[in-house]
Amino acid sequence: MTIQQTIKYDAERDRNFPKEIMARHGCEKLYGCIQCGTCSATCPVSTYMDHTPRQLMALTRAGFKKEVLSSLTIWLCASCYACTVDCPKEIKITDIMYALKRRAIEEGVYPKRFPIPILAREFFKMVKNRGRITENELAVRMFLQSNWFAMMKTWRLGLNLMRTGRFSIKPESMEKPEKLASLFQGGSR
Amino acid sequence: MEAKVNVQQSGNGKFEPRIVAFFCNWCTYTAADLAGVSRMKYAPNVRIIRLMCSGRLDPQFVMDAFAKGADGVLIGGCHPGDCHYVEGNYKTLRRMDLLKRMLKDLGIEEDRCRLEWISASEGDKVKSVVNDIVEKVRALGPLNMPGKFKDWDKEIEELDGKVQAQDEEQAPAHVA
Amino acid sequence: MKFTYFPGCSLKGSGRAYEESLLAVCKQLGVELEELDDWNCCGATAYMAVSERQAFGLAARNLALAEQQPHELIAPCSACYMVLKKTQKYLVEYPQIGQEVHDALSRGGLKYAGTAGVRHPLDVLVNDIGLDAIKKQVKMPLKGFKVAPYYGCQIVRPYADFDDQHNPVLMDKLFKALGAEVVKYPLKTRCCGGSLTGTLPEAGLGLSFHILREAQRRGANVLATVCPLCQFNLDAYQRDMSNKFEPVHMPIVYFTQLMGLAFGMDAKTLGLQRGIISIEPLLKKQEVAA
Amino acid sequence: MKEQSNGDIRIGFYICHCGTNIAGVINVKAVADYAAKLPGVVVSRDYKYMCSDPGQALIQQDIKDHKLNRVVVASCSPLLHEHTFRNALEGGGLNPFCLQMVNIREHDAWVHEPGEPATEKARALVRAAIKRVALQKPLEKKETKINRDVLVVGGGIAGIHASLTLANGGMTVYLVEREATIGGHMAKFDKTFPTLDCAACILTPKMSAVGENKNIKLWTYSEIVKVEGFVGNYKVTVKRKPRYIIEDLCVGCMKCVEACVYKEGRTEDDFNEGLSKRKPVYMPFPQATPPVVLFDPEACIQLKTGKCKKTCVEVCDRKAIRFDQKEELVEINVGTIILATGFQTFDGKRLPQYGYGVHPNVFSAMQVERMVNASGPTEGHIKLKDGSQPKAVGIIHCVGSRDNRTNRWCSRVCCMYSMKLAHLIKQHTDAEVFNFYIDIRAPGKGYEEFYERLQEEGVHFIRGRVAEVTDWAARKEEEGRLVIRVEDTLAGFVRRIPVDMVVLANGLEPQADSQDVRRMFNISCSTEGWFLERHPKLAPVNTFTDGIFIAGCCQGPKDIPDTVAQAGAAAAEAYALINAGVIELEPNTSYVVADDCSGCKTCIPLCPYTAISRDEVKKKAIINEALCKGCGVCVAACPSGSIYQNLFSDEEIFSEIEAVIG
Repeated sequence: MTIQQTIKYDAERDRNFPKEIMARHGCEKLYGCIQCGTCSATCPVSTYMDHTPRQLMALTRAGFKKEVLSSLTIWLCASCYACTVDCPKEIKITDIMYALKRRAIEEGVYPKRFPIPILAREFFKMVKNRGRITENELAVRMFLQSNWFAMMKTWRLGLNLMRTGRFSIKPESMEKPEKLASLFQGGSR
Repeated sequence: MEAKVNVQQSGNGKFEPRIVAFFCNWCTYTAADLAGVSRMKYAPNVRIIRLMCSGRLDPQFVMDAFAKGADGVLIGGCHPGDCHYVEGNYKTLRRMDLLKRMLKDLGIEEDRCRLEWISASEGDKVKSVVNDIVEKVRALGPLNMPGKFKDWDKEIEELDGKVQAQDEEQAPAHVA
Repeated sequence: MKFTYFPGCSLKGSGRAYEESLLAVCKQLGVELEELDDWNCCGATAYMAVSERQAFGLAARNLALAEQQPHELIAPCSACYMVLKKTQKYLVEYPQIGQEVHDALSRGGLKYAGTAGVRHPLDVLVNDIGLDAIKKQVKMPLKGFKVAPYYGCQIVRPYADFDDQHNPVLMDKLFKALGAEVVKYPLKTRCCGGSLTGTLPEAGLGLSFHILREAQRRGANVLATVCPLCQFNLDAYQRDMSNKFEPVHMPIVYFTQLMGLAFGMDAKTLGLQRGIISIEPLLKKQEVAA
Repeated sequence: MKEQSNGDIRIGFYICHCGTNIAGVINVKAVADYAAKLPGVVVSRDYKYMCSDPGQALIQQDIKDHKLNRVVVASCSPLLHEHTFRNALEGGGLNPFCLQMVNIREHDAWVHEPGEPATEKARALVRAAIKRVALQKPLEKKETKINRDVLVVGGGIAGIHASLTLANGGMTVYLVEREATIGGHMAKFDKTFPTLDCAACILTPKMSAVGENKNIKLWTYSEIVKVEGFVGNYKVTVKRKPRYIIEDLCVGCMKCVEACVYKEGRTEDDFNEGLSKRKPVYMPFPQATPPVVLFDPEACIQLKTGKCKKTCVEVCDRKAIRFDQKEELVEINVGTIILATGFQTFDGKRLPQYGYGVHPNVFSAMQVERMVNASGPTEGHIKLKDGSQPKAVGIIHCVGSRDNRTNRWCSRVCCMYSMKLAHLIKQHTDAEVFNFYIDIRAPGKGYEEFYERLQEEGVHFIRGRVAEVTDWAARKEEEGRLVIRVEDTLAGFVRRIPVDMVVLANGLEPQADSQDVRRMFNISCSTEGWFLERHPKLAPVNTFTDGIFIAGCCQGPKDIPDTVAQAGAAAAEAYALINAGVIELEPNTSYVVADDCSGCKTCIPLCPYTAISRDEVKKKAIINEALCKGCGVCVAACPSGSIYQNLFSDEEIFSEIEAVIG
């Protein structure tokens, strides 16, 4: 087996990163974190994360931007808000996760072929074009770009949905999606 | 040294309101001390005058402050029920209504004179209240009563002048 | 009583049984629902990950449309409900984003004041209509129904204000009123996995599985939800869960479907045939009892 | 007025650097130069520390050399050092009230950024003080006699210690306790950290000492309902609730309790934190002081219906039982008051995720204290609700502490008492014990050593705030047990730990009625409800009201050693006042200039101390300066302007107003 050294040098730190994140809505209290781990323990998916939410707070606060933005953690957050309602320092961790997701997309550092950011992007596109979501179509698009093999395995699910009439044949849409145009002006943030 | 009537300006030429504060010794003055001990930063425009109780506040003090050139007046006392002297602050409250009406008649905006209950533990409230009144008064601009008085005096002198003139016209008729 | 109805995408898709049963039950209780004209996707959780301002904008547009109606807005999908509430809150708390959204909307000829009341049907039916009025409608008490009340995440936290965040009870009360037995259920508010079940089955399935197995262990024979995504995750993947972990088998219904059943409506009107795990066996029990 | 006009006003001005506290923000030299040019100023100096001896000597020297008759000191708040400088003036042979202080530290340097605006403000304040001081007149010192009797409110360890200290010094002490016995929370403990000596062994001797001390009038089951007067002469009304027993007759033989028609207790016993039941007639606990029983009107049949066999009366050979006893109001006069009203513990139900009140085997720390106590409900055995012994116990720290959603503060004792309980539980049951903590706070003599000892005993310390206590099992070994879900933050992953018993280390809170109490005694209170000390460092047991002192947890969470230390300090402060016999009062009282008084009587109803009366012969108002507290309400109200207030006369204030703006 090979051994590898882990040590962080101060040069790897982005001093502005924490300030940048705290400037986003809902992220103000990041510096108040006391590292108690309530967020990690209330989080239903923390057990699947590469860094627990608490660790992510510490990394963000310390300015280890690369580690944070390339972490799976931010994409695993299911937005159930359990951490946010229980944090003893009233840190809105869910909002911080959103801010980090957006930052990761801006920087284009999110894991490639990883379904969740793809879902987010496809969702984004579909809403822009039709103003509404057609779930099954969304799923198909996501699978095609992430792991088409996985989709093969969901054929049964597809059948079930059709059998129970829950599979939308015609795409769901607003009559005039262009009405949303004004919302999409001025770039995304 | 005579009271300057010119409007106080800060370095950047921005109007800097002058605000006189009357704080009761037991609650609000102590709260202001606490704000200091806690190193809270607030606008330097307020000059605090200590009274033992807000009940000591004679409405004349407020009028005088405006007359001498204050742009705003802040009065601080203990919360109702907490007065160190049992009920001095209720007396203040009652006088305040009267005072407010007088100021209105004089054309002095309501925001220029303010009564606040601030307890000894509320240093942060001192900070927010001071900053708030400073901003409100800044927005209203200079009051400059001394200036106004000067103008009024001038009018009156002119008036007197006219009256005298008339008297003199009529005077000769009676001679001889 | 009348409300403006915001279905959201799911209730037009995989969750249409929710819409069917909600409309039927409300009709029965004299609650009029008028679908919000020209509504758009609320933005859900995915959109916020791409653009905050646009996400708030999408939600705000629906609120702006709703304001033109004299009634409160009713949003059955947990995600829609939470997003709409959050939007109202944030546009006030953060004037800057509020202004941006306001401008974006007015460019599209809409005005947003933030005055529209946003309600969840569970709140409306239990608190406004009231359990007594509901009891009056019960023709076929849910004998033999052992219900696990599953609230999920986003209708109790963080912006909902009609029930306890850690131990909500409205559904418990409701089902007792419908003559069902309610099992003591500690996973009431635990996340079902949300979109993870589709995107990362290895993570999502586990979450849904525990929710089902615990309900099973506690003797429940049906699990009731308030959210189309919860319903979908818990209903559609039971086969995969059984293969991956232990066998689980339980019909997953919307609370409105249970109300409908108790009101004596027939399964089809309530969209019960849309459940991938069939509820038939349980319905038989009820008929026997009645 | 006259005094102002003549030129013999000679003012000395002194501005203090206070190290860099003031000089770092305000240009003190500039202010000193400015002051030197102001009318009446003959010397103007700046100095590093005016309050130091050399600083004071400087003033005294100038008084001699320059024949100063007025002094202005620009430094910190008068509430802090006015006394110091008044003494300095007196030492220099000047009347102490010819001093005016300018608060340029708390009200200027500490609240503004360095620079011209701060300095400009200092100039304005100094200008005002110098203009005003010229008008100040020499005044007589005012004194009042101190009544030697002391009231101590609260019979916990703080109240007990303060009372004994004073009583042993020969003072008469009224110790008033709301409960039926003294002892407070400490009486419920088994052992005390970190020494593990038994609480009863160190407390009960003090309790009985109180009971026996001739100088202590012990009134339990009593509450203060009214406080009037002021330092040296407080008039206090005490409500004595009926216990339906003549205290002096009862010897605590407990025969009545045995004879009660209730064979079994039916009321939750709050002394045992609800872990046992008591009868309608009961003694809170065996060593209760006074050792007297009482009846619970809610439970006693005779008191509820008047239809009881009264078996208790039959057996009482002391004839001490009185069902017709009524509550009575007693008035006492004291010179000083010590408040030791203690705290309440956080209610675990407020954090539903921990399942207190839902899962039977989730206990509060106080309940476990009672359990491990040999005289407690389980005779010192740690038992689960089903009577069995736990094999694993989880102790959750910081319940209702360090949490912005409940209480922000650290309760200071929970870490230590949790470790104490961990030790005792291990000792009694040999169970595996887990401590879940955010940070271990052991900042006391022998505390860190105790922590070390616990670690050596094999108690687990897991750094993480518990998210939930639940009874759903993810795995076989969890079934039928309580599961604690927590992130082991040091190991870096989430853990599920099955235990049989959970202990909530509930934090400390102000008493629910602390706001009413502090109103009654006219003292201040932090927003959370802790009584406010006069100065956090220099006057920790004084309040802003002279003659009223605070001790123990009513001022903030603290452990027994700190509480006892504070109680001693409060006693010493009271003793100092009493021993002086008199206290100097501010001479800022008001007086009427009879010639100008129209006798309109406006002022009379305004005075809260009824110090103003009317001389019916001369038809003039007169102020009794002994009663006047110097609020100045009458001065402001007098239509003829015939009432003046020492140190706060109208012209003094007007001059201040003019100069502060000009």
